Amino acid sequence: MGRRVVVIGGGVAGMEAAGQLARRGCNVTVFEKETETGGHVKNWFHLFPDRKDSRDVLRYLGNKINHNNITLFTGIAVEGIRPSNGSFSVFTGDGNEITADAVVVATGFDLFRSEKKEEYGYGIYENVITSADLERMFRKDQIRMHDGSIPGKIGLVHCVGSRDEKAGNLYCSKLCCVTAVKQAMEIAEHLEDAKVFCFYMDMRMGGAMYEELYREAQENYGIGFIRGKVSEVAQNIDNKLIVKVEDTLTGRPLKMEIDLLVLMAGMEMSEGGKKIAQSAGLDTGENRFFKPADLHFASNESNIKGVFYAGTCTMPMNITEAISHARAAAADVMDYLDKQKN
Amino acid sequence: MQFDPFVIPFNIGLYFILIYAVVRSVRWFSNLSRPDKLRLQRGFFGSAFGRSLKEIFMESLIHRKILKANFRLGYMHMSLAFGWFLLILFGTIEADIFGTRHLNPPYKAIFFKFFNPDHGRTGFEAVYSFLMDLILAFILSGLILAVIKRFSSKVVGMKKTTKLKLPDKIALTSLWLIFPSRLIAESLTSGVYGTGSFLTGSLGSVLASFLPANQLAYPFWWLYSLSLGTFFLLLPVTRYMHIPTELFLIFARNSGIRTGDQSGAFTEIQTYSCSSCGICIDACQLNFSTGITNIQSAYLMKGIRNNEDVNDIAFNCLMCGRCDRYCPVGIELTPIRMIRRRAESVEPPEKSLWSRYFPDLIKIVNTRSNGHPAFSWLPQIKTEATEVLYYAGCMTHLTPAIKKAMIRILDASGMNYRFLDEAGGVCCGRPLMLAGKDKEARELINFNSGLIRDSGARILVTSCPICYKVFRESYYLEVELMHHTQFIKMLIDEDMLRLRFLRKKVVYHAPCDLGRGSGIYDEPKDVLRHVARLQPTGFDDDDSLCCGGSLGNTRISYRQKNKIAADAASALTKGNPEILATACPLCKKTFTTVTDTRVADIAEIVAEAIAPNPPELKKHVVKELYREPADMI
Amino acid sequence: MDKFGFTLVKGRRIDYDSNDRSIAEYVSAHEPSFRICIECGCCSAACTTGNFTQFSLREIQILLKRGENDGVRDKIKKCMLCGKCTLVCPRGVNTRNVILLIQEAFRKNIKNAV
Amino acid sequence: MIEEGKKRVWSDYQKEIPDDHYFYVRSCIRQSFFPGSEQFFLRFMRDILGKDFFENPSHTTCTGIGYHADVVPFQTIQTVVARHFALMKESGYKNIAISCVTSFGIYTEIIETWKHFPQELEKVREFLYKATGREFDVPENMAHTSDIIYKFRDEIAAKAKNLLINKKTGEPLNIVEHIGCHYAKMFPKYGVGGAEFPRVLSGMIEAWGGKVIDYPERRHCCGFGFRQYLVQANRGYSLSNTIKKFSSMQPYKPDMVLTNCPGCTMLMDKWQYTMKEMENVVYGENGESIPVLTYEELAGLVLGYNPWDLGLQYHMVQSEPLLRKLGIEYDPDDKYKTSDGRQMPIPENMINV
Repeated sequence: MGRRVVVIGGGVAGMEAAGQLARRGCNVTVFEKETETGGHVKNWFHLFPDRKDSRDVLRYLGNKINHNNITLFTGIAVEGIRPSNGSFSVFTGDGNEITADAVVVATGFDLFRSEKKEEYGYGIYENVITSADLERMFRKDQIRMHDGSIPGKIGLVHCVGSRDEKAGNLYCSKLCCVTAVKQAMEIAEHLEDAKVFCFYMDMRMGGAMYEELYREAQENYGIGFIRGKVSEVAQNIDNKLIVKVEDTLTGRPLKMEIDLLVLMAGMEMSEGGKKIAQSAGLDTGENRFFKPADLHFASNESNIKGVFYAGTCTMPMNITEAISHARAAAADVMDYLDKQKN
Repeated sequence: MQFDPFVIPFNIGLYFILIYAVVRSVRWFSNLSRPDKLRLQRGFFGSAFGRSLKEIFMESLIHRKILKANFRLGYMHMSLAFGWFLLILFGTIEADIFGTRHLNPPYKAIFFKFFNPDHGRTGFEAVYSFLMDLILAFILSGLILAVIKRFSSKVVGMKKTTKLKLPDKIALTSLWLIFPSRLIAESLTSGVYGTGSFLTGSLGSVLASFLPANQLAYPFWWLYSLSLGTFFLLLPVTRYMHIPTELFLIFARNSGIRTGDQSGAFTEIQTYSCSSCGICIDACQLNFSTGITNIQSAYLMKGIRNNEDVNDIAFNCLMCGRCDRYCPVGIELTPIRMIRRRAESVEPPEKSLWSRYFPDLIKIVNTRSNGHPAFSWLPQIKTEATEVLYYAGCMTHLTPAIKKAMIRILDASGMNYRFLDEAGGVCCGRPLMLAGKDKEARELINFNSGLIRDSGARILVTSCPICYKVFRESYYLEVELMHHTQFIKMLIDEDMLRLRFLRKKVVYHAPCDLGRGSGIYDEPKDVLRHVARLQPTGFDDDDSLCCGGSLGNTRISYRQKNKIAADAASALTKGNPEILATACPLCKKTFTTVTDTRVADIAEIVAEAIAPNPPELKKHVVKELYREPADMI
Repeated sequence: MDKFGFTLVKGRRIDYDSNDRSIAEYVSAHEPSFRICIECGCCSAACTTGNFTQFSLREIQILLKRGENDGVRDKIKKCMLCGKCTLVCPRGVNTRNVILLIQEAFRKNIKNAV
Repeated sequence: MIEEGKKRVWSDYQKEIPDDHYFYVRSCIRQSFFPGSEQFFLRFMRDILGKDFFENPSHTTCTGIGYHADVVPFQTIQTVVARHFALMKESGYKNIAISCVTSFGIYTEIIETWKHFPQELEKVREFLYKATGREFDVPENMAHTSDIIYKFRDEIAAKAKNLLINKKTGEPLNIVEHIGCHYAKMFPKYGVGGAEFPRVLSGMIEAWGGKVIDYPERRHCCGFGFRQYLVQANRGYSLSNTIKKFSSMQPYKPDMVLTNCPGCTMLMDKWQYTMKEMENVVYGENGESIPVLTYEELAGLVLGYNPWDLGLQYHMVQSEPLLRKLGIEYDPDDKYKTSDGRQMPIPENMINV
């Protein structure tokens, strides 16, 4: 056949890459370890910066993957890849093996496990939640404290598990800042009387319309921004969270009572990706993400010819970038398959 | 004895307003400062009296300025004022000539037709009736315009008109009723008697043909008298108070009285002289660029008159002086606004009817203050002796090109100079004054005055019109003060600066504080003509626009300022000049962000035009010519 | 009290919840651009007063937003209102009005007025 | 507070605590401030549990206080600690039990230094050999004595005569646990339960029936801070920290404070007197101050030892209110008597009497 491609991962990048390859006549098999495709996007409510409903993106991707050339397996994880005679054997968790002419790794990311920042007490203080938990609350239109009451003061902690040697991640996850701003505005919309604060180290609003969103949050939503990374969280006798931070702009430590604290968990190499990297001998970088063959002109290529990367398995990306990256991966795959043929 | 009860309302009104006008005038006079009293006395017996009469005739009756600015609006005002004046004048003559006897009480003239219904059938009488009808028609034509203006101000060429309060509305209604009721009353009477000229006669015969004119005429004479009486009685508590006040104002102004920087009787007279004509609204860039239409000087005057909290109005102003320039009454609006800025916001007191007729004197108390001592930190600076002292000003430090150009010019002039605020200076004080903080400004003024005095300089040059204005008005300096455009002009005239002609098309934007604020229009243009091709813009001299960057307005947002700047810049660059020249660092900085045309200070253009190697200049100057000051930004 | 040869050192910590932020709220209500400061410090760098003395509008506004009003009360009087800060502010904060409002709020002794 | 979450953290910081055969090193200041504590510990370990704890009389201070006060250089303190290891080696022990948290911190810091900078270890071997002719091995295991009590907390609970329950109300006592900063904040893996949610003392309190108080400033330093406390003029900083800590725990109405660090015990005990004198504040209920006990003292009370034998009377804040709550019988007349019954002088300015 010569045009059999396995896509590992049915998130944004996997779905986009599969759709592109299928349209170009490849026979694509997609493995998604969870029971549903869509990756992290399906857990999200609205997307920055335009507050698009995440379901719009899922609908687009769903249409892409709904193609005759695509075979989708959900609930099945890929355990390893082995090259054999110019093609690849892909081993799945349920003990099967499938042959492919090219492989697209789109294993995505895992959210940083916020429990690892012990000082924030995630999993210990009831009212410390993560950005993902908050998105679920948005979807239900119920932003509540653990006891069911409505929070009056909400804090968002940037850089949880990012830019933090102690958390093992030196890199910036780059999307948490804008996520925090978006979530802060959404909280302000859901709860009219709530005061919302962002605790940030730097505001890294590098994307299109991000800075504008930040300004809007200040100007029209009255979000408070406090520059300083939260150092520790405690609980007082009224079950309020006590947040300690240095307000680096006044140069003084600051203490604030907070009802609900949201940790903006960073992005990490996924566990599934790590397993594949190990078994297949794919290179990973210091940041543990897959290491592209070149950061400038071969960001989709791996150290194994015929194995390609798409999306956030290589670095933190937003949806736009993940989709573009997946398209580029599809182009690289087509290029590779054409060369193999000749 | 010719008398009828219906004249009573008119008589009450008339005698009331005459007595009232005398009382108010006496009160104002007694509240003038001693020098102003002397001025007024001297004016009354001097040439000012004649000038005032002429001005009253030209402005209060003919409304020459409004006519020039806006013919339809001027006609409206003229027909009402001048027409009414003629009606009274000729009515009195009519009553005197054709009445039963000479020297009649005023009501005889006003209601002449009622008492002489048979009058005007033939001959001279008929001609006179024709004249009277003509005057009435003249007034009514203006009245129609006024009514239309009230409902659609665009008809008279106005974009906005002022909003009214209840007494104003009643007075307005009665004013509007005066002439139609006179028309109908006279017509009905004429109809019954078959008299009257083209207007009253014709209308009268038509009305009498189908109406019981005999019974209807009397109520309309009542209405006429009541309208007049009501109008006169309400006049002191409405904006129509401006009619008698303006007469006083014209006398006072012609006698040499000015607003100054203190509130007092003259401020009050000016405040009451505002007719709320709304011309200031049309002139205001905040109106036509940003759509803000509730802060213009007419509203400020009204607010001050009514003792309202005008704090927001007072500060929402660019202080560009355009309204002063266009005010037909010649009220010094911007100085009054400056005075008002020094007062805190006040709670408007409950006002009784009595206090509305006899209000407290407008005394704006200077309460806005930082508290003392605000500027104890002012640095210890020693100035060195010099001939020319150059003070760039705060804003100029943000436009280093101007600074650099001035240094180049100063170097080229060969004059002995010092750069007073080279390492950053102390503010001139005008921004504080614009914020109503005169006491604090005085501290800075004293400080800077000391520095300037110590330098022993003969000439003080500044690049910033804001500084220039305050140096001129509020500093007491024994030095020749020059804006750099004046200084450059002097250098050119004295042949101390040789310049090339640049062959560039330039337009000149006159900065508010330099032009309208300080009266410097010619020197900048002369300098520009010397080095480039200066073109007119339609917004020249005192018609100049504000750049929008003004420190005067603390209320509008950056985006609103930007809108004003963009509108002004596009108006100024309509003729596609190569350079939009200005003479103010703030104007330059403001315009630069909103136009693609190159914006340059005159100093920069002149520096560019300095002849590269002038053989006439002294040797040491040539050597210095290309010296770059080390600490230039 | 110096009974033991030393005195209690007052904490430097900002106790956000017990601080009074009425002044900042007053300014913010009357001049909304007060909210959009991003603490870049341009105003303080250009400041004519800051050239000679410790005066930083950036610091002043952040102290007020945290309710540390005492540190501002006297400092705010030092401003000469020259307006350079307004011109350099990248966000278009109406800095002069901010300063005037702060002065006004202190003068009026604003407390929970908004 | 989700207890499950804490247990998950504790499971990440499980520390191996040997069962037996320890080389015991004492604290400098505990021997004078709370002499009953170490005495009780050794007696309990040896006599009741039958464990082997060896003490070498020629062991010295670790010089930690000097080190943290910038008067003892790092190489010196390394050599002093190395000498202790040499003594341990000479006695044939591999596990070290450290009574003092400052020392514990010093030992962990030095051992971690040697791990990351082996050349330092070689240098220290040379220093020690040149100075004393001794050689040493790095201990195989290092435990703070609170770790050891923690390990045997259930044995103690099984033998308990007094549980940490208010006898009158039947409610568990509210107990503040305070862990010395140098126990685990520098190297969380050396502490039972890590640095953020340490388990070592809370485990004891819960095992013995008390209720642990988690208050906002739980992690805060007691204020000792070495340089801050040791220089008289600096004590204002130290005191304001202590005040911050006590004000934070006050709303929980603690019945006592349990600490595992000599400096903390001393400071939190004695400074309640200072705070009362300087600021006129007490933080306990009914105008009383809060007794501050060591874990050995508390273990002793649980096991039914005589409070005066445990040395509670040598504290600044007297423990009688606590003893009454626990329902422990004591003879006030015996409080200041020697073991042979002679009356000692009675101190002035005691608190809670």
